[in-house]
Amino acid sequence: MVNRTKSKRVAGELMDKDTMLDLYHEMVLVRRLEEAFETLYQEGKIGGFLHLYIGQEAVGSGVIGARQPQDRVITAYRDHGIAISCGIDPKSIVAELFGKEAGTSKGRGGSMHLGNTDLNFWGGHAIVGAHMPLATGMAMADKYRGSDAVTICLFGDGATNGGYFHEALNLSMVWDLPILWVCENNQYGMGTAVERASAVTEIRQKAEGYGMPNERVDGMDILKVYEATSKNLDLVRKNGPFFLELMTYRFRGHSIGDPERYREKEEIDMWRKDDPIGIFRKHLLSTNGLTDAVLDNIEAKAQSEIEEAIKFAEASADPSLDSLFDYVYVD
Amino acid sequence: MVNRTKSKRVAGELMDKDTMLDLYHEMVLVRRLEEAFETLYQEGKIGGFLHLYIGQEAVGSGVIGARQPQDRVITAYRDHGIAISCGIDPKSIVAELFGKEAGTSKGRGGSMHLGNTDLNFWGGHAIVGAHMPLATGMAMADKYRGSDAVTICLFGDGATNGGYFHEALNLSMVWDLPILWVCENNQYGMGTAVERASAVTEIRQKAEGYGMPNERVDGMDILKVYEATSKNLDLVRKNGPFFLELMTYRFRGHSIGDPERYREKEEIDMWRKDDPIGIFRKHLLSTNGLTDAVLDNIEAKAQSEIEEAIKFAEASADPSLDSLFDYVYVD
Amino acid sequence: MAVITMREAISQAIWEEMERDEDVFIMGEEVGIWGGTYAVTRGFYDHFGGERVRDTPIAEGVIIGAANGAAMAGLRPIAELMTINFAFLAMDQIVNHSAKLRLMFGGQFKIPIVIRAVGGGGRQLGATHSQTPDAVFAHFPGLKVVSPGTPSDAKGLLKTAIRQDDPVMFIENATLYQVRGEVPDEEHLVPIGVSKVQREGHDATIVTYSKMLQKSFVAAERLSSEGIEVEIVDLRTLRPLDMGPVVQSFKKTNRAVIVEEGWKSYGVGAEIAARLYEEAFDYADAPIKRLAQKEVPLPYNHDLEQHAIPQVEDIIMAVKEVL
Amino acid sequence: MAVITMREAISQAIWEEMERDEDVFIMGEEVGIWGGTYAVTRGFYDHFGGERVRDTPIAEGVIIGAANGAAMAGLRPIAELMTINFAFLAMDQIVNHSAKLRLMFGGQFKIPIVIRAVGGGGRQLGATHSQTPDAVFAHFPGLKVVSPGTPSDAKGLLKTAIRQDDPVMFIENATLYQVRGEVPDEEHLVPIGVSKVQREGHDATIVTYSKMLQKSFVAAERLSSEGIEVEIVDLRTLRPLDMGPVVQSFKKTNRAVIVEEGWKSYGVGAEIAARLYEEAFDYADAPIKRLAQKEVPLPYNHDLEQHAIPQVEDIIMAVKEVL
Ligand SMILES: Cc1ncc(C[n+]2csc(CCOP(=O)(O)OP(=O)(O)O)c2C)c(N)n1
Ligand SMILES: Cc1ncc(C[n+]2csc(CCOP(=O)(O)OP(=O)(O)O)c2C)c(N)n1
Ligand SMILES: [Mg+2]
Ligand SMILES: [Mg+2]
Repeated sequence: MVNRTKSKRVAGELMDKDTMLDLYHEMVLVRRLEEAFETLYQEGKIGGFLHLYIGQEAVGSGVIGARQPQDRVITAYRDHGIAISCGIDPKSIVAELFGKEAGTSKGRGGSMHLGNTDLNFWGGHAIVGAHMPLATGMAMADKYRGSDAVTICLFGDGATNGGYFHEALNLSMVWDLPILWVCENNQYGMGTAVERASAVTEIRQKAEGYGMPNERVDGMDILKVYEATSKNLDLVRKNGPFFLELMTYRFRGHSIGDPERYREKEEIDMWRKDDPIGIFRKHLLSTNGLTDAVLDNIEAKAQSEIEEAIKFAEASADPSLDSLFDYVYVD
Repeated sequence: MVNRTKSKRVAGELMDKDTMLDLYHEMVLVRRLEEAFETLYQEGKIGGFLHLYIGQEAVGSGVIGARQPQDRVITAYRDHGIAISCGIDPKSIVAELFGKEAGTSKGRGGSMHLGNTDLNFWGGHAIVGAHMPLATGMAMADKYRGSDAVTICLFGDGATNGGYFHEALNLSMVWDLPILWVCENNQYGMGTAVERASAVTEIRQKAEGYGMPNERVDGMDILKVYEATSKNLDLVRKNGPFFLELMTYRFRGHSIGDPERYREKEEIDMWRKDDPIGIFRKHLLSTNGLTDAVLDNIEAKAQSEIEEAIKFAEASADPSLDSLFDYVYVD
Repeated sequence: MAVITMREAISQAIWEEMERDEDVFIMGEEVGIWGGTYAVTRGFYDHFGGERVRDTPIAEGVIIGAANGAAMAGLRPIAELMTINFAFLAMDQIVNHSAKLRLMFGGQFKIPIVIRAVGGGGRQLGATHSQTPDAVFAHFPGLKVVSPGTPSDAKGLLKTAIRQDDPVMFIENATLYQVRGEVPDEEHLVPIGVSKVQREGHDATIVTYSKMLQKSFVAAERLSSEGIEVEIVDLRTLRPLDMGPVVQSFKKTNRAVIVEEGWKSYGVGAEIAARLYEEAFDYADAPIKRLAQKEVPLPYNHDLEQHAIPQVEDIIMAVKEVL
Repeated sequence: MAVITMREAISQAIWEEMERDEDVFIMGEEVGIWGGTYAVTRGFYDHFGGERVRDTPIAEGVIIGAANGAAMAGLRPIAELMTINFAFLAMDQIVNHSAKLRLMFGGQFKIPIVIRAVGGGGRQLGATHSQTPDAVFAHFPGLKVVSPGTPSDAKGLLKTAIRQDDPVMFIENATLYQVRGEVPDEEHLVPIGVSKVQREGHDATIVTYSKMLQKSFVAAERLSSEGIEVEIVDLRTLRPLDMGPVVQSFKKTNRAVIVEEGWKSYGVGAEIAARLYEEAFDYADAPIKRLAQKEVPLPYNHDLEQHAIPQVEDIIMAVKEVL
C-alpha cells in the first residue's frame, strides 16, 4: 500500500465559501445516495453490479467542481458520484438504477451507464479502460472545431495496465489534445493491489513514458483536489494533456458481494480515519468559521433529497415492452 | 529524424576474430538473400508481402550473435535476417517464400512466418505487436520451469504505440520475467515517422514508464549492438526485463511497392553512408588486420550459398492439395 | 454419484488436472487471492501458490497472448477471461493467434490453451456485459468451442479440454453455476465434439446447449404434462460440430426447434438449421424453428432484458408451432 | 455514365462527402501522406490537410475508440482499418461501443461512424491477413454491415453510410479495387439494407456479395453458354439483411446456391439458407447449397490457398448440383 502524497501548499486558497458549501452538500449527497443504494440493492430493488463511490467523494467533487461548463466529463462504471458532481438530478440516477424510463439512460444503462450529455457528462462505461479512447475522440472533436473545452477523463489505477490506456495517452500527446487524464488511484483493481498489477506503484510515472506533465495529489482532501484540478485544467487548455493522479481509497468492497479477502481491516480503518467528508467538514469548521448547525442542516437536506429521489423513482414507470427495439438504430 | 547515438565505449572488445568473421558472413548472407528476394518477387516467384531487412543487418546479427543457445528469439514480419541469424538454412527460407513443403513452415507461413523451434526461433509474426505477449508467455514458461533462458523479443518503433506493447512490458516487470525487449527503431512505421506516431521520439523513454532499465545504442555498428546485447542479456538473466533501443534505418521501402512519399532521397542517402556491412568491413580491415581478399572470399561464398538455396527451393515440391487440412488441429 | 453444482464440477476439473500435471496452471483476473470472480478457483491460490494460480493485471490482450506464448513453450495454460464480453479485448490473440499459430508454422508446435470465459445474459449487467456471442468464436477454424449445460459435462469436457492439444474456448454460463447434477465419482472425461441426447422423446427435437438446455428441460417437463414428448439434443461443442445425434433425432421426430441464448442472425441456430436441411431435407415435416435472443444489445431494465431472452414459455410455444 | 474502378468509386465517395460536410473526416494508418495503403485516399492529404486526413499510430483500439468518441461529440468520422483482420484489435470498440453506446445511454447521442476495412483472401498474405469474417460483424445488432461488389454500389453505399447516423462496418475487398464498372455521373446514393438482383435468370438463384459477386458473374456467363441462366442476387448489406429479393428469386427458380468467401460454419450462407427455408420452405425443389471457404486458416502457398477459396469452377459445379 502506498502512502498518500501530502501537498505542501496551503489548501483552499482558490475556492470561495459558497462553492465550498455547495461541494460539501454534494459530497454528503453522494455519500447518502451510495448508502441508500447499498440498502436498496440488498432489498433487490437494483439489479446488475453496484460499485459504490464511498471514500472517493473528494475526487469527483474536487475535479468536477473545478471544471468549466464546456468541459466534458467521462468516467468508468464507478460513476454515481461523478454523475452527481456533473449536476445530474438524484431522481434520474435512482430511476436509472431502478431501470425506469425516467432514468438518465431511460433504464437501458443501469448503474454503470449514467450519463447526461446536456450536462456534458458522457458516462459511465463498463469496459475497463475503453472510455479512454472515447475521451481522446471527444477532445479531438473539440479541437477540430476550435472549442476551448477540455475533456476530463477519470479512470482507476487498474485501468492503467491495459492497452487502451497506452494507446489513448500516446495519441493524446501526438495530437496534442485538450485532455485532463485523472487517475483515481484507490490502490486496488478489484482485489488486486497496485503493486501486484502495475510495474510502477506511482501511477503518474507512467505519464513520464509519454513525456506528459503529471502530478500526484492527495485525493482525500477536496481542497487539494480542487486546486490541482483548477491549475492543471488551465495548463491543459493552453498546452495539451496533463496527467493527474489522485490518491484515494474505497471504503466499501469493489462491488456488492466482494469477499474482501485481499485487504486487512486495519488498512481500511486507517484510511477511514481520513474520511474525505470528515476532512472537509473539519476544514470548514476551523478555517471558514462555519458552525455545526449549518453543516448539519446541509446534511439533513441531502438526506431528504435522496429520500425524495427514491420516492420519485419508485413511483415512476418501467419502459414499455414494445420499446425494446428503441435506440438500436437511428435510421 | 533522429540522430543516432554514438557509443563512447571502444567497440569490439567482447568479440573474438572468428565470431567476427562468422557475423560478417552472416550479414552479407542476409544482404544477398534480400537482394535476391527483391528480384524474385518482381519475377512473381514470391507471393504476399515482402519486407526486406536491408540496412538493419547489424541489429539481427549483433543481437542474436550474442545470445546463448537456450535463449529464445521472436520478432515481427521483417524476419528474414533474424531467421538467418538464428541459424536457419537459407534453403528452407527461400523454400518458404516459394511456398514449398521444404520451407521452414512447410509453405504455410510465407515470408512473415519463418520459424524454427529447434533453433529457438519462434517466428516471424504478421500482426504488429502481437508477438510481444507471446514473448511474455514464453519467458514466463522458462521461469516457471526454472530455466535460465532469456527471451529476446524484437519489434519496430511503430509497434510501441499499440496496446500490446504496454500490456506486455508492464506484465514483464510485474512478473519479473527474463525478457530482453529490443526495439529496432528504423524511424518509420510504414510511412509514418516516429514523431508523427509516438509521444516520445526516444523510444527507450517509454521503458521509464515501467521503471524498466534501458539503453539506446547505435544499431548500424554490429560491434556496439553485440556488446550492448551481451551485457544486457547478463543483466536480464539476473534481474529481469531490460529495454534496448537500437537506432537503425531501412534502406528499402516498407515492403515492395512502397511509393515512399514520406521521406526524402537525401535522408536515405545520408543513412546509406552508414551501411552496417560497410562499417563492419572497415573495422575488420583496419583493426583486425584482415585483408580484402579474405572478406571478398566470404562475400563470394555467401553469394553462392544464396544461389544454391534458390536452386534448392525451385526444385523442391509444393505441398499436396490434400494436405490442406494438416496442422489445423492436433487432436 | 455425487450431486454437485456446476461451479464445483468446473472447480474440480481444474483442481484435478492441476494436481495431475505440473504443466497445467491458471491465469487471469482475480483467479488467485480473490478466489475467482465466480468463486470457481476458491482455495486454489493457497494450495497451488501464486506461480500456478496467477493473478493478472486487467489486460486481456496479454492474458491470452502470454497464455499462447506459454503454450508454444510447452505449458498447458488455462486462461480465464472474467467474462466472455472481455474476449473482444483479446480477440486478435484468440482468432489470429490461438487459432492460427500452429498452422502458420507448419505444425512445429501446438497451442494447448484452454480459454475459460463466462457468458450469458439475464442479470441486468447491461449490453456490454451480457452477451452470448458463442457463434462468433465457433466461426474460426483452428479453435474448438465447448459450452456445457450440465455439471457432469462441464467437468468431463473441461478435463478433456485441458488434456488435449488444441486451443479450446470453454464457455460457461454465469446463471448455471448453481445448477446441480450427478457427476461420476471416478475419473470422468467427456469427448469434445460429440453431441448428446439429454432427453428422449418422439414428437419434436429441441437442439440446444448451455443455459438453454436447462430451460429446455423445464419446457420439456411442462410439455410432457400436456402429452408432448420432446427429444433434447445438447450440442455441447459448437466446433467441431457433431450433427450425428441431431440428424438422427430429426429423422425420428421430423420436427425441430433450435434454442440458443445468443442473437438469431448469423447465430448458432442458422448453422444447425442449414445443416439439418442439408442432411435431412426430406425428413422435415414442418419448417425448422429458430428461437434466439431478440436482436438488440441487452438493456439493463429487468423486464426488457427478460423479454429479449428466450424463456421457457417461448420454448413451449415454439415447440407447439412445429407440431 | 463513367466507367471507373472500385478504387476510384470509393475514393470519390469519400472525397465528395468530405467536400459536402466539414464534419466528415478520415483517420487511420497511412491514410494521409502515404495516400492509403490501397491508394484510396491518394491526394486527400494535400487537398484536405492533416486535420481532416489524419494519420494515426498503429493502434487500432484507439483508432476506432477515438472515432467513436468523435462521433459522440457530433463529428462524422470515417475510420479506416488497414485490413479487416486488424478489426480484431479493435473488436471491443466495434462490438461493445460503436454498436451499443447509443442504446446504453437511452438514445442521448448517436454514433455516425463508418469503419472501412479491407478483407478477403487470395493474395498469399497468410492466415492472419486473409480473412473474410464478415458474418462475425453482422452478428451484432447495433451495427450495420455493408459490403459492395460493384463500383456503382461501392460509391452509392459508402456515401449513404457516411450520411446516415448509425455505425457502419463498410467491408471492401482488396482484389476488387481494379474492377471497373459504370457509375452514375450525378449524385449517387444507394440505400443500405436493400439486396439487388444483379443478373436475371430462371434456372437457379445465386445469392452472394462482394468479391464472390464478380466470380459469380463469370460463372453465370459460362453457365449461360451451356444454356443455364442463373439469377444473381447481391446482398450488398449483411445487416440489416434484406431477404425480399432473395426470397422472390428463389420462389421463381426454386433452387439456390449461396456463395461467400468466408468460412462455411456459422457463416453468411447459414443465415441465408435458414431464412430461405423459413420464408419459402415449400418452394425448394432441391436442397439449398452453400459454397464457402474450406475451414482452415488460409495457408500461404498459392495453390493451397486457391484450393480453399471458392473458385468460378466451384460455383459452376454447385449450380449444376442444385439443378
Ligand atoms: C476489459 C475489462 N476487464 C475486466 C473487467 C472487470 N472489472 C470491472 S472493474 C475491474 C477493476 C477495475 O479497477 P480500477 O480500474 O482500479 O477501478 P476501481 O474499481 O478501483 O474504481 C475489473 C477487473 C471489465 N469490466 N472490463
Ligand atoms: C495490428 C496491425 N496493424 C497494422 C498492420 C499493418 N502494418 C504492417 S507493418 C506496419 C508498420 C510497422 O512499423 P514498425 O513496427 O516500425 O516496424 P518496421 O516495419 O519499421 O520494421 C503496419 C502498419 C499490421 N500488420 N498489424
Ligand atoms: Mg482502483
Ligand atoms: Mg519501424
